Amino acid sequence: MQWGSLAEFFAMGGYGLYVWPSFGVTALCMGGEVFAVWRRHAAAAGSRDES
Amino acid sequence: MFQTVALSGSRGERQLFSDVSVTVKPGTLLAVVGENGSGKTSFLRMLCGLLSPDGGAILWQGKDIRQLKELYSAQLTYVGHLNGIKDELTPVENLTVSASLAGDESSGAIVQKALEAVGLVRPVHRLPTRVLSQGQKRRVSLARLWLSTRPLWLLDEPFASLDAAATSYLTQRLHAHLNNGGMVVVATHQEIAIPTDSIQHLRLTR
Amino acid sequence: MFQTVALSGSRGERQLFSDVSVTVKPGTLLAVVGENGSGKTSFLRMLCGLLSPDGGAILWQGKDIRQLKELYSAQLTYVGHLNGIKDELTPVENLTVSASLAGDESSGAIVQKALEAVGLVRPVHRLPTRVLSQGQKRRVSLARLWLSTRPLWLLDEPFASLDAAATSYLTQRLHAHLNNGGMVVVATHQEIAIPTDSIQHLRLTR
Amino acid sequence: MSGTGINWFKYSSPQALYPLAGRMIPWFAALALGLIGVGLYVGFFVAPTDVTQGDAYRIIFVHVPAAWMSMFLYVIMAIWAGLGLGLNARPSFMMAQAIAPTGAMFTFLALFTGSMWGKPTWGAWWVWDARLTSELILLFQYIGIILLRSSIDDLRRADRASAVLALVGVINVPIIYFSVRWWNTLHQGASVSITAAPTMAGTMVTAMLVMMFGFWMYSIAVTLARMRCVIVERERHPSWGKQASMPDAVEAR
Amino acid sequence: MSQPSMSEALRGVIRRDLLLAMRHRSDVAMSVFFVVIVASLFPLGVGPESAVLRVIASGVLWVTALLACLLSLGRLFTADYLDGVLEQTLLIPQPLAVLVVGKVFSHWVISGLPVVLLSPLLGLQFGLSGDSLWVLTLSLLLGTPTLSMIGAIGAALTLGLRGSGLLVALLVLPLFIPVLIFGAGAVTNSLAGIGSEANLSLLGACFLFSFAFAPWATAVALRIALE
Amino acid sequence: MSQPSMSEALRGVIRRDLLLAMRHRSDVAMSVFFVVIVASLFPLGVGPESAVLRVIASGVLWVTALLACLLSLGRLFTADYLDGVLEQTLLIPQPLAVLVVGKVFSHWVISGLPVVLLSPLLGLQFGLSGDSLWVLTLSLLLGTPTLSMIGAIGAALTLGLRGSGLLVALLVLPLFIPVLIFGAGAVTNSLAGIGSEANLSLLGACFLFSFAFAPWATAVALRIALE
Ligand code: HEM
Ligand SMILES: Nc1ncnc2c1ncn2[C@@H]1O[C@H](COP(=O)(O)OP(=O)(O)OP(=O)(O)O)[C@@H](O)[C@H]1O
Ligand SMILES: Nc1ncnc2c1ncn2[C@@H]1O[C@H](COP(=O)(O)OP(=O)(O)OP(=O)(O)O)[C@@H](O)[C@H]1O
Ligand SMILES: [Mg+2]
Ligand SMILES: [Mg+2]
Repeated sequence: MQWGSLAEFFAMGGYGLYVWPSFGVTALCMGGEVFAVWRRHAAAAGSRDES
Repeated sequence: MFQTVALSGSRGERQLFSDVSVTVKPGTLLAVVGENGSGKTSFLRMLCGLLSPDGGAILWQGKDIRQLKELYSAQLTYVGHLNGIKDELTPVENLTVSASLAGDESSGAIVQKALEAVGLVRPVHRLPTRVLSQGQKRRVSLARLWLSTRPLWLLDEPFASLDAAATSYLTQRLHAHLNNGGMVVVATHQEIAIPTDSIQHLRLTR
Repeated sequence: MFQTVALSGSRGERQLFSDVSVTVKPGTLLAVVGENGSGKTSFLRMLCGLLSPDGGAILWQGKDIRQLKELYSAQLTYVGHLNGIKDELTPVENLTVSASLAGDESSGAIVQKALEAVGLVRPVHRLPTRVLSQGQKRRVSLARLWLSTRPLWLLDEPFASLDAAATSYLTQRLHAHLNNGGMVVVATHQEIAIPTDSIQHLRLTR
Repeated sequence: MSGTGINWFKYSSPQALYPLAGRMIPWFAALALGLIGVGLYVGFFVAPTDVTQGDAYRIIFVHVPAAWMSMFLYVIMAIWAGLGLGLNARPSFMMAQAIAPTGAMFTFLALFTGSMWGKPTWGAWWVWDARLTSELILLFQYIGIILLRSSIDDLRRADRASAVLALVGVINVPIIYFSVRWWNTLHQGASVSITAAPTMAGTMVTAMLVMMFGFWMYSIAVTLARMRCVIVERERHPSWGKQASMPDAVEAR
Repeated sequence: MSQPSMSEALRGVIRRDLLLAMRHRSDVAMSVFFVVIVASLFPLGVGPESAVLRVIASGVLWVTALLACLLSLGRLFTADYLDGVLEQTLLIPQPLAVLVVGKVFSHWVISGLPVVLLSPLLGLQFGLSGDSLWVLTLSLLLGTPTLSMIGAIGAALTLGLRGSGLLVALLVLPLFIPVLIFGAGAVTNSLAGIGSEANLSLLGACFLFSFAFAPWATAVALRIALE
Repeated sequence: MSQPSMSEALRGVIRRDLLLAMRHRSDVAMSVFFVVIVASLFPLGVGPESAVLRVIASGVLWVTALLACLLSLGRLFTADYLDGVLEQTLLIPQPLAVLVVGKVFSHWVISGLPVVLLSPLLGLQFGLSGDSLWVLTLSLLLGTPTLSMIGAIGAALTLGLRGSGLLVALLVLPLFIPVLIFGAGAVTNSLAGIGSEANLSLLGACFLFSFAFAPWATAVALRIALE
């Protein structure tokens, strides 16, 4: 393990500003997609039940 | 009262009609008849003010419609050859928008009633108009007459592609309008079931 | 001989008709009637092969039209809701092109005779179709029937916006075609003046 | 074209698929979570800092899997589309429909993470490099397919029109790749090239591969889930046909 | 007698057009992607050197905005003309020029606004930075409504004519040129470090001028087209 | 039974389309003017330095050709669709793909050929000379038919859809890109003194490839659109 401290970990050797957005946006997109699909399913199935 | 005075009109190099003077009194219907291409549509568009006459004048309550402009537009409802509805909108949306643009009431209930009056059933109200059949589209267009409070109606072949049921709905509606003191001008190839004392015919020839 | 076997069709979520089996023998006419939106147009387009059925089959001389493909297209003439003519071309040009595409004779004299047969006078032959009236355009479209030598005719509301004269020309032409052993399918809201023994009705309901 | 003996595909299959997909999703989702978790751990805590690029290289752990999935998913989507056209099979069209948004998302992610990587290494957010350009065009193709589908509301036409487009597009992808590559290399010397990546340490490759499999499992899971949405929506908007209700569908929820 | 007020009629027209656009939300998305794609075509044709790209950036983006406006002009009146809605619009008892303003506004929201919002991103692709990016956006914000306004005249004049897509381009492009020159000039000046205020105020003047005259000219052209 | 031969049908389709174009001879003139105007916009947007202009010449002219093709795609099937002629075309007893070739050919004659014929002149405007001018013309001659062919697929897929002008652009532009790259590349290479044969043969290959597949795909798309 090459990280001395948490701060060092977040700094990513000075490239934190590039690394973390990459991972962040990836996580956001994937999480968002899962959420969107879940909502879509709930909406579709819900309206089917009432009809 | 609505009058044409020595009206004449032409399209391209053809003189379609000349010296037409008719008077439409409140409570009466003017049926414009004639062969294909005799100039019925052109005559009606002239009455709307969409086409300018070659000579003569059109008078509304004794005043020339070229002077009245928007004041005259506010008196009439025109249903043309073309339906004047948006294919992508549903019948309800189409009717709501056009009623509100005309300044008529356009609440959901009233629009719904108008659509039912022309014989369109509920599920059809919410489809895009594009998928409707020819006759159903025509009915949507005609439903505007159930919302209109204007005194003068100008209708171009309203019965085309309507079935028997729709034809009778429309005839009844025209009847009611005339009884209210309205005026109607219709271009048509069909007989209209209206008492003879409230109808007069204008025959255009080719 | 022309047959549908247990044909069923739908548009969008609506089942329009199901299990329709009719046989059209040479020399007979099938009139498809029904209210607005009952599926007449869809039925006719299916018979043309433009729309695929949900179930069942359409047979020409006993063979499925899906197998025959172009061979079947060569047997029919279709006049739809839309006129299928180019607004910018004159009636003569329109007819010449569509006849030659159909493989029919398309000499000037024949085309001219066809246009006269639908009651279009000479000066009109050379105007761009765009300026013609609704009924005149329809006549140009129908003039194709005077050139067609195909045995099967599929006509969608051919009488719409025709005047009395044109209606009778067309009726006579249908009559002649049937006497020659032709077959006709017509969707219409009007009565057709054809002897009852050569006509059968198919009523679609909503 | 329709109704010739393949009714099994047309009608029974979606009903069978719905619960089947429902049973498969948890497994793939779990696999995806596990793999991505392991990949992230190895990527951040085991793999060493790169000698030339420093820690910026760690973007590779999302960038390459995303880029790879974007192309892979396009091909899979086109295969389903082709199957749909050939067999007139609705489930195939539905699979194609379900894949497109995920593919577009990964394409976007490849572009985004790529330009995040580009700034520190090349000094620019964007250069007109061959691979970048072709990835951008791939995004356009995805978007075209999605928009074409959403502009058509007759489902039958929507399915088949977007399938034709997907197939035409799949022919275009390799052509684009090579044309763009050639265009670029002829113009200027390879001043920027991402193939010149340093030989990577074994743990780096491991992390990248694990992440790649994780993304793959994720794609399967989310695609199946979207497929279930599509099934339900089409049943509700049944331009797809007058079929019986789906009893097991409710229970599987 | 029933008669809608002017603002009611205006709102009605805008509402229908935006409703139509929202019917397929993809319509608006389309303008966006069109701009992105066309802007990306140029580097593919011209080559990837960033020095060249930066020089041509303002020209390319402005021409793109202009084409996006042009391509969507067909939608402005043609559909209404074909289905008879335009005929009905002419019969609405309000000055036609006011209704035209409503239609032009919806057109701008659908075709112009997305370009404005996207321009910073596209500028980045072409290597623009900081100040020039903002000048680019501002110039587009001031210029695109003028384009829609002028375009409406051309669209009305060519209504119902064959091949009117190209004809309208012919009529309208020469009128667009001043806007293009001021707009692209603003960016070029800011790249060169010269102030771009003069160009921007000229753009503003163009807007006011077209706002005063274009709706009226369009209304006249519409009446002629429908005779 | 009466049935036209394949070449008769093909000729019939071409004849009608060219007749329509000749009816208003201005239609063809329009493609020409469109290209001239758009090509002239760039010097206005970019600035007059001739060094820059020469570098961007091939890109700009190719993008222009591509846009001219795009703008006229609307004419390819839409008019026929609206007036019912397309329906009738589908019923002609000949393979639809063959008839599609006829329509695409007329489209190219009207929208592509004028650009090809004009290109030497426009090339001169941008400071191209001698050899490069010929390469430009030749590349356009080889490339524009491919554009029409690919464009037809897009036009058929979007037939009758709202806002299809922009939608078709979206679908078709990514497919145009290889042609753009090879075409513009040929000119750039010849400017740089590198041989342009490779690019030209690639353009030829693209043409053959699209000729083999596009009419068939278009026919499928048309049938789908008319269902
Ligand atoms: C917007 C910018 C970028 C895009 C769209 C992009 C796109 C892609 C694509 C499509 C691939 C997969 C190609 C294949 O496996 O053959 C890939 C792989 C890769 N990219 Fe990027 N990339 C971008 C920026 C970068 C940058 C800035 C770097 C590093 C300096 C980089 C490094 C890599 C590496 C190392 C691989 C995998 C190794 C290989 O397959 O050659 N990329 N990228
Ligand atoms: N430019 C022109 N040159 C010559 N004649 C023209 C021109 N424009 C229109 N016409 C003629 O004017 C007439 C227009 O008639 P109009 O459309 O008013 O007829 P209509 O009575 O409504 O017919 P229909 O019953 O068929 O609807 C047609 O006979 C047409 O041929
Ligand atoms: N996507 C859809 N969803 C629901 N219903 C649809 C859809 N598409 C078409 N329809 C319905 O299918 C029917 C089409 O009918 P068609 O055009 O064949 O009628 P028609 O008998 O020719 O009527 P007309 O006499 O008015 O011409 C209409 O009732 C229409 O509402
Ligand atoms: Mg008429
Ligand atoms: Mg019908």
